[in-house]
Amino acid sequence: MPETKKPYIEIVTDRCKGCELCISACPKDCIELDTSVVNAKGVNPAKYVGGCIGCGSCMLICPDVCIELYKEEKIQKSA
Amino acid sequence: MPETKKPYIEIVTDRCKGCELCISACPKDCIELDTSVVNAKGVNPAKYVGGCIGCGSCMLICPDVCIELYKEEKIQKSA
Amino acid sequence: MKQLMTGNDAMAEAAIQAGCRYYFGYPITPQNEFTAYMARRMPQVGGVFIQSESEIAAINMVMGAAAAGGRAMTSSSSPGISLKQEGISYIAGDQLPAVILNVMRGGPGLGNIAPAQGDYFQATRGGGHGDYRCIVLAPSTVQEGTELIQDAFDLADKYRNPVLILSDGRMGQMMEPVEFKPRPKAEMPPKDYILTGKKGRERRIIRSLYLKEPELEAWNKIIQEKLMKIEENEVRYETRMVEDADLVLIGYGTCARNSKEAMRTLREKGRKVGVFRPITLWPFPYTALSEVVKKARAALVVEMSAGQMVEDVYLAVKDTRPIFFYGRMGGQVPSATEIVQKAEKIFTEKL
Amino acid sequence: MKQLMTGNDAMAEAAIQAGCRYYFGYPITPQNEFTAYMARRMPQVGGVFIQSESEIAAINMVMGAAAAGGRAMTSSSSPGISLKQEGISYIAGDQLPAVILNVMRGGPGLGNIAPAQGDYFQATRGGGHGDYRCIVLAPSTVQEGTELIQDAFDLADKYRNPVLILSDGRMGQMMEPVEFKPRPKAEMPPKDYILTGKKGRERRIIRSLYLKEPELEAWNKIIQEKLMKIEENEVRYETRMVEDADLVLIGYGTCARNSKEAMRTLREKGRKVGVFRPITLWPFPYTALSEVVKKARAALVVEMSAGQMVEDVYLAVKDTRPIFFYGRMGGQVPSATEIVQKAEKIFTEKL
Amino acid sequence: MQTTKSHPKSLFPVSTHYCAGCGHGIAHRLIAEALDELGVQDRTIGVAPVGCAVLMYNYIDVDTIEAAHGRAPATATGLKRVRPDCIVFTYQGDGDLAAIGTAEIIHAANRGEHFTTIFLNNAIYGMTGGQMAPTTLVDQKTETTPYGRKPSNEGFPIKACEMLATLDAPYYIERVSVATPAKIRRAKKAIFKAFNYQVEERGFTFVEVISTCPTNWGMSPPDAMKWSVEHMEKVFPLGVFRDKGAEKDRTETGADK
Amino acid sequence: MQTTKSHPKSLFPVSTHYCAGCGHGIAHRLIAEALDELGVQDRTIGVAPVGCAVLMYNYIDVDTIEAAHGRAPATATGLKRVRPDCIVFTYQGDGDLAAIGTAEIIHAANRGEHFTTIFLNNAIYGMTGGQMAPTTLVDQKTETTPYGRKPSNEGFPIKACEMLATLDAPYYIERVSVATPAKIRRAKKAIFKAFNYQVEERGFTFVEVISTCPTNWGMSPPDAMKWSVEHMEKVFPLGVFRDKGAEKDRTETGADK
Amino acid sequence: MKEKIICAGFGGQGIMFLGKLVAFTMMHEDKHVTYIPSYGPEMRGGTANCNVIVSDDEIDSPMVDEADTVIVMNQPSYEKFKNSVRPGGLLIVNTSLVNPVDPPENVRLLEVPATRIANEMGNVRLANMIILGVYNKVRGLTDKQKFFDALPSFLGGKKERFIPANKEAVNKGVELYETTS
Amino acid sequence: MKEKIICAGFGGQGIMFLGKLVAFTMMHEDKHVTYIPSYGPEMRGGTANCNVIVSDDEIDSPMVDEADTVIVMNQPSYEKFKNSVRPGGLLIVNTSLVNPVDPPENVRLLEVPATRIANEMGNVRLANMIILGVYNKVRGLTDKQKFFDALPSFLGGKKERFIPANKEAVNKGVELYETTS
Ligand SMILES: Cc1ncc(C[n+]2csc(CCOP(=O)(O)OP(=O)(O)O)c2C)c(N)n1
Ligand SMILES: Cc1ncc(C[n+]2csc(CCOP(=O)(O)OP(=O)(O)O)c2C)c(N)n1
Ligand code: SF4
Ligand code: SF4
Ligand code: SF4
Ligand code: SF4
Ligand code: SF4
Ligand code: SF4
Ligand SMILES: [Mg+2]
Ligand SMILES: [Mg+2]
Repeated sequence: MPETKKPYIEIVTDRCKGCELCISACPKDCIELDTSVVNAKGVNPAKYVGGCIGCGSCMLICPDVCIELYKEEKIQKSA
Repeated sequence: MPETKKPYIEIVTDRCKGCELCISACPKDCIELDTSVVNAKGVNPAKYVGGCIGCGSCMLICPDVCIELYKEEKIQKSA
Repeated sequence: MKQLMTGNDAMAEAAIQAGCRYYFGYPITPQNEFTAYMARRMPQVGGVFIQSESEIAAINMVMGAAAAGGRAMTSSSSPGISLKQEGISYIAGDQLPAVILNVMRGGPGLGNIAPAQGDYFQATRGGGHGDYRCIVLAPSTVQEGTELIQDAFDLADKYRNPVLILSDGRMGQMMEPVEFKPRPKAEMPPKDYILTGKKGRERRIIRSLYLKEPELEAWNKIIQEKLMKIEENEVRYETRMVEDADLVLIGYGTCARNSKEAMRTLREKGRKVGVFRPITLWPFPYTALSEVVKKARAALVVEMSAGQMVEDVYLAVKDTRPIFFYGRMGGQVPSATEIVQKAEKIFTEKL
Repeated sequence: MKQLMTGNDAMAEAAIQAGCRYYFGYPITPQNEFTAYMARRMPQVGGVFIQSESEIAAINMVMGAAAAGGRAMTSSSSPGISLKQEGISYIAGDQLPAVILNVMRGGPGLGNIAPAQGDYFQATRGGGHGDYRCIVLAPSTVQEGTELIQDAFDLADKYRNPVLILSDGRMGQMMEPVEFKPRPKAEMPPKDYILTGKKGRERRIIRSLYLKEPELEAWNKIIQEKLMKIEENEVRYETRMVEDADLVLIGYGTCARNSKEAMRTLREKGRKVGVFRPITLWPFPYTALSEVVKKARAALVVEMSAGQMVEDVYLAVKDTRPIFFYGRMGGQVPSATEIVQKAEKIFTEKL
Repeated sequence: MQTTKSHPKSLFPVSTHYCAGCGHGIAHRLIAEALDELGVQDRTIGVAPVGCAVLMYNYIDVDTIEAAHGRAPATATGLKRVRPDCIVFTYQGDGDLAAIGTAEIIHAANRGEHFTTIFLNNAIYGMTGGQMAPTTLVDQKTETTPYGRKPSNEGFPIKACEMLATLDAPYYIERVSVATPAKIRRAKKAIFKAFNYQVEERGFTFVEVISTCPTNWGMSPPDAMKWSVEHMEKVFPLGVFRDKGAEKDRTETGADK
Repeated sequence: MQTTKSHPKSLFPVSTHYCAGCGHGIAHRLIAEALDELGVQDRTIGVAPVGCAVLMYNYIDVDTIEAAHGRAPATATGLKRVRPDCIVFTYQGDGDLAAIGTAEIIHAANRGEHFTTIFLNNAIYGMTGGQMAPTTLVDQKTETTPYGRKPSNEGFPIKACEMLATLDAPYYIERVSVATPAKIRRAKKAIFKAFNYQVEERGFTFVEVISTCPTNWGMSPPDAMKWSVEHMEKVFPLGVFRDKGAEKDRTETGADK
Repeated sequence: MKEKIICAGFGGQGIMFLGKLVAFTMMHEDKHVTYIPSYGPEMRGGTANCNVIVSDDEIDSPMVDEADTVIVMNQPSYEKFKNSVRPGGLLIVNTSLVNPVDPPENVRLLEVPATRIANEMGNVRLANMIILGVYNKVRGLTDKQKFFDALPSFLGGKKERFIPANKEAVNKGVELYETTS
Repeated sequence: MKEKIICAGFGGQGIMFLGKLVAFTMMHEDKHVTYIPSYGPEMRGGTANCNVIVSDDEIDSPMVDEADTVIVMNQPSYEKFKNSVRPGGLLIVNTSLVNPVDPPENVRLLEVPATRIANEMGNVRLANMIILGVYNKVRGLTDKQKFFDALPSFLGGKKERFIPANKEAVNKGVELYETTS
């Protein structure tokens, strides 16, 4: 069995409202607001900063379905 | 103590609708419909035929407040 | 075969014969026979009868059923119809078909259960909010009631608009012989708006909410254009002996019948009297009425109200001829005798 | 002292200053500031604020409070006002005082939350059932709103009749400087009908049910006579530069303001234009309007609707002068610029 | 020889419009007796429903307003808020209270409005001629359930006391019956208690009275009383559902069984 | 490397009008996922409420009708009766369902109408700018309870699940939350179950979703989530109130505590 | 022919049934008919009346202001409707419950102690059929058998058992008229 | 003087606050003022705009169709309102979120990267006050101190703590205008 790659997330930043729910839900503090950017919605969007363990919490709680989680296992349902 | 007189009831027959509830409630069969009379409401009204023990049931159940109960004791409330 | 039926029963049967399979209603006198009839018959024809928890629920069930493509209706009487006003405005705003029967009774408020015509304004001017109109039909015999309620379903589907039928306590509870004639099925536009699940087609939305003003205005214009089409095509009325009439009696529903009776008596006395009976109260027969009255010397409007349709008569006739009014309220019906007296007075004092 | 207030806030404060101590309402945009203001202020003045479970409950609470002698009111916007129609008919039928504020929005149905005037028919013709009328007041500035709502309470008490105030989303949410002037307390008839327990007097009943037709008719006649008195005494309107006008712009509320603006521009261009603004929509100023328009050559009615008040203008003006109509729907407000264009067109093409 | 007090002062000595044997008459009398005994007739305001009891004011001699169908609790709210010193009660049928007026009774109860509701449950719409009520029993035939009430189409009887007992505010909720003299005695106590709590300014009080409609049930009045005991009480168990004034809250249903 | 399926087919990939961190978005996604998993998107009809979710049809890709405020259950009744083969659901807020629409939800539930109601309880009127809802907590400040909700004037929060559970007909009633990933997982199961029961033609199903309104609560979204757990769940315990499909009926509240 | 009828009494006296039965029967005799019920101020135990018109011609107004025949079954109805009889018309009075004071002039007054006789027959509710027997006899509307034929359309199902008694009551009315006049 | 203003952007950008602050301040400068808010198609996170009129004379129509000044804070507002400026009027654009393509001719276009600067100041929500500083400077409505005096009427209680930042943002705007033009 080949070594599994680390999981990571991608954030659709133009739909992100900067609500910080993903941030407060992430057990590993992998997400923070990107204060260097103001998106078209006029807010600082969330940014992935690394360290993801693939728990899916951010994806589950994001009310705007901005987060996609990549991990090596088979596709799992969001819950 | 003087001998107590027997209780009895009086029926306001012009208000009586002949519903027979008093008849069915009386434990002593003291009341019946007076088929010889048709009152102004067009019905045979109830008639006291004797034997009252003063239980008050007829008075309690008459929806038209047609029945007055006479007994020797002090005035008692209807319930 | 003739049957002796109440207006309520007969119209309920006619609704079913018109294909109505979804009835939602709440009891109220003097329309109860209608609801009861539906309760008995719907299960027999595989239809749905629901006694709703309120008039409001009923009209919103009608809205749902119509959105799903069912031929649906509700019925009530004056106070209950007031409660349906929001729902009627929604149905009109959604452009959905619906048939609503109002068996009018004495008002305002709780009033009484006797026949009246005090809901004319509400029916023709929209008791609900916003710019819309219901098509309003007013039968005057039980037989006609059965025919108009069938037309009502067709009109509702044709225009995707609520149709109100104004009956009254008398029309609803009186019995007359009635015959149900088989009708050819009218050609109807396809129901390409109904909700059935989006399988195999574009997703559909039924709504009256257009948050952007230009969009709501555009939607309103579509509705208004439709209403203009209805005004052009659907006006109905009946005239009797108006050709040579000096005085035109104007009344709808129950009042038309008594006016006709009065007309007979007056004609017998040599008075040239005719009757104009609007059958559609909206669209109101303005043009026809104005032409009829112009040929006469005066008009007498008879209503079971303080005077509501009389405003439409004014709008039609303007200042061209004097208009008189005779109305009774509180469930009183202007009798033929009273109408004759009123007409005689006009003949002797005003003409 | 001048304060910058929204129409909703200012009218709420004015209602309290008019002695209103019982407010019952249900949130709806664009009148929410009114309800919120009442929620804050009522406890401060020892009054009662209840956010009712629905508009229907609110109007029936008003009915109860009025029956007990309280100065009571409710407010809502179009769909919510439709829901109150049964209750309003009851209040009218009971002959109870009540003040109802309608901050109109786009319709029909859910429509939108932008300003509109599509509820004119409903307000003036009674969206409810039976023969009754509400007194209908239409302010056009925030300041006037504060004054008319105070008058509304007095009129309601004076005639024991519901009074409707037609505001709109713009009137309600715009801010203008407003000053609350202390008013002398008006002399009011004694409230000899209210329910307080029968101690020391005859028992009282408040009802609109009269099962016997002659009794209900008699009760209706009393109401109708009262309404005739209101028609005689309470008509209000404003005119501006109508004396020499060729064209009279007719509008109420928000439309009157934009018409006045248009008038200025048109006058600057040398067009003789005046403005007629009905303040009471019922009783409608038929006579005054007809006189004003007769002196001019034509009238242009401006509404935020498909044309509702225009019917009253027809009833007033009849065939004596041509009547033009300019209306916007869906929450659109006819701008001064548009009115100027429309007027110019009339001047160049029709006069 | 003395007569037992049988005609309450708060009740006009007139013939009612109710059908022969209708329970409305009994309930009216119990209310009148409670008002008499509490001495509050002079400061009481009644709210009549739309239903057979719409003419209540012809019988109960207190200031009265007639509410719109189902809205009595809203009207009573307005009255009581203006006149906190008055004793305010609504009298409502099952159509009035449990169908069209569902929202109004629940929210008035939930606000804990300080009035009393007497809820006459006769499992039918009496006034309009016998249509199904929310409290109509399963399989019961009515004008609008001519084949009997079917749970699949019309659902089950709604239990008002049980539903109101899910709210925190109501102070007193009891269900009683007027089917037998013994039950009437108990009903009388409940109605008295409800009004008494109001006099004591405790909060919202509610008494459901299981009654009959011999006319629309198509039964003789005695048979109707029997039917109400045998069938209605099974679905609507009598008892106290809430009594914040009692030492111990007996919230179990069927407490008198 | 594969992406976990995060954007349901039944949900348009668009930005919603909801405020940042609003629970409506989560609830929408769970509904869309249930429809996807059951494969019923094509035969589903949604009934949008009047409330912040009035534009639901811009997000959930199914045939949709917009109901009048509070009347969604009546409209859904009409729809489902005409289209028994369709999956019909209403989505309603607490003002919509527990205030103006009290009668409609109770009676639709009581008839056991075969549709599903997703009840989003955020203890406030979101759309109209933050007025008290029937579910607003005691002492909670809103636009219309500026001094906090006082039981003496406004009564107590109404518990919809508990109230509906007094009715016999409902097939499934559960209360869930979307405040944490774990609770969301559970909420997802409940919503799936509700729709699945409908697919199986079992009867009326109801899921209350405890949510938030950061905007009108005046809190950051994470704080709002915390507040909902700490305060709302005390008053509105999560759990199954009715599950006729489960082997044993767990009617106790707070079953997941 | 044109016969306009008002029947009045209180609820429970079978006023409406009487009116409907006449209209129904005469419809099957190929007449134009109308029937209007009107419930009095109280819907329960209150008064009730109906208007029936039977005519060879089409009927415009179904309302009877001037009746050819008025049938009154109780005192309030007598007071209310005694003057609604046209000159020369017929006024049938249930003398068991009506004291016909100040009868209108120029009408034919027919006194029938219907309720008493019905009570003697064992059911006060049969008074209406006794009146029908008398009325049909006087006016000669149709063969009484036609009414008998119509009964099953009204008294179906559980009520079928009342048919014989109803017939008997009609016969009683006929008999009564024949023996008294 | 008569100054008609349209401010537009999305909810949360403080559009309404900006408009109200101008109206309120100028009312206290004894001007006639009107202020109309208008919420866009969505009430949440949607667009919002307001009309403000400040005038020496009584104001009939409070509605602004032809504005002396248009302030746009986001792209949709730019598209919607760029043509509402009167010829010779002023168009202020928040270039952080607006790309002012095809600007109308014959107007004065003022580009202010307000959101970016506000973000740099630590709170994107201060963009409105930056704009106010610029706007007031250009139009010379009144002394900026008058706006500062008005702030407590809007930012009371818990919000008081935002007053300094708001003032600072206004100053930033003034400064910006002075340095760039
Ligand atoms: C808005 C409205 N809807 C319906 C009615 C008709 N209506 C009168 S009483 C009644 C129901 C009566 O039933 P219930 O409340 O059970 O009282 P009961 O007569 O059985 O005592 C109805 C539906 C009405 N008057 N107003
Ligand atoms: C008849 C009617 N009354 C009131 C309103 C106004 N209104 C719109 S949404 C709403 C309440 C929204 O609250 P809720 O149902 O809790 O939904 P949320 O926005 O919180 O999700 C109200 C009162 C309306 N549109 N129609
Ligand atoms: S999947 Fe889990 S660990 Fe990875 S970023 Fe999201 S919340 Fe953090
Ligand atoms: S939860 Fe979603 S919307 Fe909120 S900050 Fe994270 S990615 Fe953005
Ligand atoms: S008091 Fe009792 S015993 Fe006497 S008559 Fe009445 S029921 Fe019979
Ligand atoms: S209970 Fe009353 S009304 Fe009934 S029969 Fe007896 S006395 Fe008459
Ligand atoms: S109809 Fe029923 S409830 Fe009404 S009075 Fe008669 S028996 Fe009583
Ligand atoms: S107002 Fe509240 S409920 Fe509505 S979208 Fe915003 S956060 Fe959500
Ligand atoms: Mg009942
Ligand atoms: Mg909510």
